[in-house]
Amino acid sequence: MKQVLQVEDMSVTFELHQSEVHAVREMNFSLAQGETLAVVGESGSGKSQAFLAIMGLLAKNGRAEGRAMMGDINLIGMEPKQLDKHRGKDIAMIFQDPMTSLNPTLKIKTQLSEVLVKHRGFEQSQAVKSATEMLERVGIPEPAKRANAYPHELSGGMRQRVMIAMALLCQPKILIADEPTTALDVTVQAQMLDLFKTLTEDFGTALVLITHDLGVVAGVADRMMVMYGGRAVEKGTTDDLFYDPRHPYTLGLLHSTPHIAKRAERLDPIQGLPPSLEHLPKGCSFNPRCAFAFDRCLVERPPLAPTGNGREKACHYEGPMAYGKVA
Amino acid sequence: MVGYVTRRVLSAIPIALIAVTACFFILRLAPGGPFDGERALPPTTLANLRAHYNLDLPLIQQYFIYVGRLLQGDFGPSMVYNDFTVAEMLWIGLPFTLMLGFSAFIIGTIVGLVAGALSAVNQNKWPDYMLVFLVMIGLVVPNFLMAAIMQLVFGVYLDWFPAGGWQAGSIPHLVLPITVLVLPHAGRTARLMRGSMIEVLGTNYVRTAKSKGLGQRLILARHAIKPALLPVVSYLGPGLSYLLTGSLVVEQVFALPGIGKYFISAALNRDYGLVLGTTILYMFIILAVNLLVDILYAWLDPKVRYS
Amino acid sequence: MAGITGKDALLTEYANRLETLDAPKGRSLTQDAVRRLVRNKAAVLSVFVVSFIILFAFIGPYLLPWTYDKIDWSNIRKGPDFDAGHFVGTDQNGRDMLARIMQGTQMSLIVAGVATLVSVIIGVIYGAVAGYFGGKVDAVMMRFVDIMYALPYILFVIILVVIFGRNPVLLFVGIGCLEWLTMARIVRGQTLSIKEREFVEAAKAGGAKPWTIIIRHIVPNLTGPVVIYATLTVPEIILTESFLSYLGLGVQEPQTSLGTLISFGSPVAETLPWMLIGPAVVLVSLLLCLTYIGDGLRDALDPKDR
Amino acid sequence: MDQTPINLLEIRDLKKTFSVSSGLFSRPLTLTALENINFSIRKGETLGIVGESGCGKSTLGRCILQLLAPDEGQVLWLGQDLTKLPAEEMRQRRADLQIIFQDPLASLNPRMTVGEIIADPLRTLRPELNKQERRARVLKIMEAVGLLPEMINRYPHEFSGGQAQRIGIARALITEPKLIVCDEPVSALDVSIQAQILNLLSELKDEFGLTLIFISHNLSVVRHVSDRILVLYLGRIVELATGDEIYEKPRHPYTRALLTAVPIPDPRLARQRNIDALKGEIPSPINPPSGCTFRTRCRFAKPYCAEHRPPLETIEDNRLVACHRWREIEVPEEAVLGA
Repeated sequence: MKQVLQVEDMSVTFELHQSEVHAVREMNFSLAQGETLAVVGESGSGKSQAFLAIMGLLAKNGRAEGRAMMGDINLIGMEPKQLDKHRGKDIAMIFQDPMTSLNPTLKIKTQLSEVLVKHRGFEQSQAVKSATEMLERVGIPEPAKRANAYPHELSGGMRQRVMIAMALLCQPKILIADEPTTALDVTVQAQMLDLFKTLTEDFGTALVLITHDLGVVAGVADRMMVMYGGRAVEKGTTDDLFYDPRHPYTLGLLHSTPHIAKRAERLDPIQGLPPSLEHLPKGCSFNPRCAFAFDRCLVERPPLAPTGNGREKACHYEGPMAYGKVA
Repeated sequence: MVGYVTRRVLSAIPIALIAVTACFFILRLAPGGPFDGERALPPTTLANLRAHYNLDLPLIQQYFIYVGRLLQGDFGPSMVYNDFTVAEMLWIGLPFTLMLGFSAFIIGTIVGLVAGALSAVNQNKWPDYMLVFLVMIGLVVPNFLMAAIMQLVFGVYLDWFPAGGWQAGSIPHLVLPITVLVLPHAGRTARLMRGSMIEVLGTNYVRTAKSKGLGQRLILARHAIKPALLPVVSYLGPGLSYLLTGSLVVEQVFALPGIGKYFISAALNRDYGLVLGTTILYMFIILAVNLLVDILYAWLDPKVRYS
Repeated sequence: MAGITGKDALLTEYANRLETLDAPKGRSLTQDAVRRLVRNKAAVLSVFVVSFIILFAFIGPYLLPWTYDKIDWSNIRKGPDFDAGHFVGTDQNGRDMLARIMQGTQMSLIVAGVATLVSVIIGVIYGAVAGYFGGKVDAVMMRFVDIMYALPYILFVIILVVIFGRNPVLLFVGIGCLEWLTMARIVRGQTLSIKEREFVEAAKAGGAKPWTIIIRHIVPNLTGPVVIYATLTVPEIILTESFLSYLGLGVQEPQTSLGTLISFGSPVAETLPWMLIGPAVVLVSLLLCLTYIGDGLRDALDPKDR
Repeated sequence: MDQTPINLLEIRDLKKTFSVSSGLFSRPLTLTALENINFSIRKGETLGIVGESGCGKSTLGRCILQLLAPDEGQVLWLGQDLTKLPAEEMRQRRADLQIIFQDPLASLNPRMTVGEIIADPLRTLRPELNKQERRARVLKIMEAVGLLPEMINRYPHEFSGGQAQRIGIARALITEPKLIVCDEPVSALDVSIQAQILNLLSELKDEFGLTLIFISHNLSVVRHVSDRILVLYLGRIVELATGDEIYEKPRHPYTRALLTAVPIPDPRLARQRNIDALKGEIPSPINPPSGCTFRTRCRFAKPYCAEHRPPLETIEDNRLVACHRWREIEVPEEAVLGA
């Protein structure tokens, strides 16, 4: 399978008043053409910052190092002018909040057509025509009328569809979706996930789905990467991670997620609070919350290492994990 | 849009009426009158004078007479400059004041917007620091002081421009007064523009625009300017008000033939007709500008248009 | 269910534990803001300069050999003369300029203080009432503010000054009465948004009465914007006062203010520059520093990336 | 404790409208947030209320607590109509009915310390307590919700969302309420924290003998905590049944669509199941569809549905449903829902 994105040794650092915060460290992964990779983690796990860095969208005080190779181009550290030749064309991004991610003062068609004018050199009228077609494709009724509307005239679900249409206009190789359904109602979320599935198949686009919701991941993703405290802690296929989690954090997340079909008396949540990136614990950053932590975990940080079958995990513990009883 | 403009124009009418009423009564309820000269006038003369200007009628009746005349464009007679009506007096001074004020307004707004935007784009780099300092100077140096300094430096020592006075059609005579008026207005506008531009550059939709690979220039021109203008636009009304006030001083310092001179002496002499006329005319101008500003705002912000 | 109502042993134990408990104090929002303000060098410097100017204006006159209204017949229109005790010269009437500057600064500061106080009181009450009661009350009250905004405000001040004569106290009050509009708008907007916050609803659910809600929950959360805006109002009022004085509508001789001093100084700036430079420097640095403090407070109390 | 289930709370024909002003010169529009709401809550149960945004679920919670005054109908608390209660008596009654909010930080006054926030209701409702007694109670409640006593003098902004929510829960518990309305109490929290708070709520419920109304858009969470579930759509009850009934045999097409749309954290099931995708989005409550409000998105809708509003029928024991065609619609297989 052809790899469309290879991230090697990437890190993201933010400069604060007197200190530096490492939001992402030692990130490595690759993305194959047409596959869907879910990046799962809680707030502060660095999942969003990692991909904002790849898109060159970090805040002013943030800086990224390492490599994110798209073919033979490294997106990290690229001049904005060079980057603009690829952003929106080969690699596109959709954000969590559809209400604020569209410009309130511009018509939908303006915001869509400008992408085609910039990257494809279309004439304005031709661009508007293609944009309208794309709106129809993402399931917007009366696309010609909506194209003439302003964002505030559309519902949240419609706006997220517009965002998807905008991202797919140039049929990018990679689509990054940062919590694309979190702000939407369940019924709309289901529609949206369905749309992602069909469109990425149609266009052969590789999808990165950043989310905290394991339910969303289960139906859509081929592979998963679980992040904690700025690092990837487990990687593998979706089925492997759901049915045979090897990292205590992955296991804990699964046990924390209520399942509509299984009414357990109690959930088995992970104890404690997610760490602040400024004060990560020594050793394995998960150790204060881990039910299986032993002395080695307190001093030595486990590296992300292959465990066979294309899986990787960052954990010293090798024994069985009977969750709930131990915790 | 047409509907919005109509509604806006209609809602300005009661405001204008209430404002006229307020001006009239505040002025009239104050003690003292136009004929409280140093020498007391004989009672009969005073009574005649008062009758002539309808001052002997009940206040309410005077008010209705005044409003009735006003609707016909008649501002009534001046009570101190007996030979002139208020409308004539205004006609002498006002065009110049307005010319001065609006020139400064337009130049100051443009300069302020550009400076503010440049400052925001270069946030926390040296052009930003320089501009912020210049803006501060514009903000904190009072116009009469600035006028004096300008007069001294550019009029007297360097002798680049006339230090005062007026010859019809002479641009050099206007340079210093307009500069003095422009500085604070440009300063305030730039400050607002800088703040709102920085805020807009941090929004999610600008991030979206960046993710589309649009490039800095297109992002600024198409995505950032319009929303950044909103708070600045709502300042323009009060801004013009400040400016016209400032021109009272500037006209005096530079000995220019505007309305300012008359207004101050009219106020001191209790010339009801002239004070009221000037105030009302200023108010109409400010209301009209506010109206334009609201329409501009609606054009910039599609949400307002439909509500 | 004894719950926590009963005077059970557990509760007694808690009460006992309370005696020994020495819970660390948290950082309040105000402390956070002060910390941020201290990091802002321009604001800190400005605080020092303003404090110095205040001392200069109120303590200074006691250290001088001349008072502001004393005429020194032997030194009229003289430049700085240390031997005679005229450190920055005298005016056309032979009065000591330094003493006059101190008195003028004093006057400007008092004007600013009183007028700001008046405008804060009117603005906060008006805005909080409009915001808290909302609906029709709010609509009518804010319409009134809109109308006031449309009036050429300085013309009103001039009219007021003329009406009430040149009584400085009334002048302060008059200026304050006209400066409250923006404050009212800010407070009203803030009240409207605080009123919708969930902690106000929580207080209602906890049985709090409307006044308790206003006093305990709304007013404390208004302080930030009020302090910021009040700080920015002070230079605004000093400017207005000096403007009026400049037009000859301000305080009366022999008393003086910075604006009056400048108005006397500027026509003779070519021949007697010390009459202009002194008051101009004090006025400009005062305004500059107050604006920097206002900006610093805004950044400290309402931290956003500005 | 009482063996026979008694109705702690009964809601009768509740209606709530809002007027939406649309500019200075146009007439305000009426938004019907709730209509024809009838249900009751037994002592000790947890009633879940689900629905999508704009269905009126939060408004319902606030109408029950009299934080919003309903337009019509009764809210009977142990037989006493709260809507008719004089202000002072209602204030005293508030000790029995408390609320937990969605946004934990927004629900805490940023200028007060944790101790002051939790003690705040006591100041009004238990004025006889002195400062020392108040603090003792605060500390006890803090321990019950899992907060350390040394946090008492800290300020809300020093806490994470999960801890802030514990503070909110402590404040609700301090008046020893009988009923707590939980308005989306875990929606703003991280997954692992969400589970902690859910467990805490169920522990507290047992410990203090609480009755809970649990409002959420997340069906999995509601199913997890609730004995019975009430489904709202555009301000009307469409179905009310026990959690198992709702889940195994949803009668209303909307309930069914909601169930199939819920994401399941199980890849194989998720891949198999057919999502009964609803068309479009919720219509505006300002101008709701005629007849059955759900008909515009319902795949079983017939012309009849547009003309007649379906009544809320009692089917089986104590199950309620509002649909003309519930008898004809087949019950989906378990696999569809992902058992």
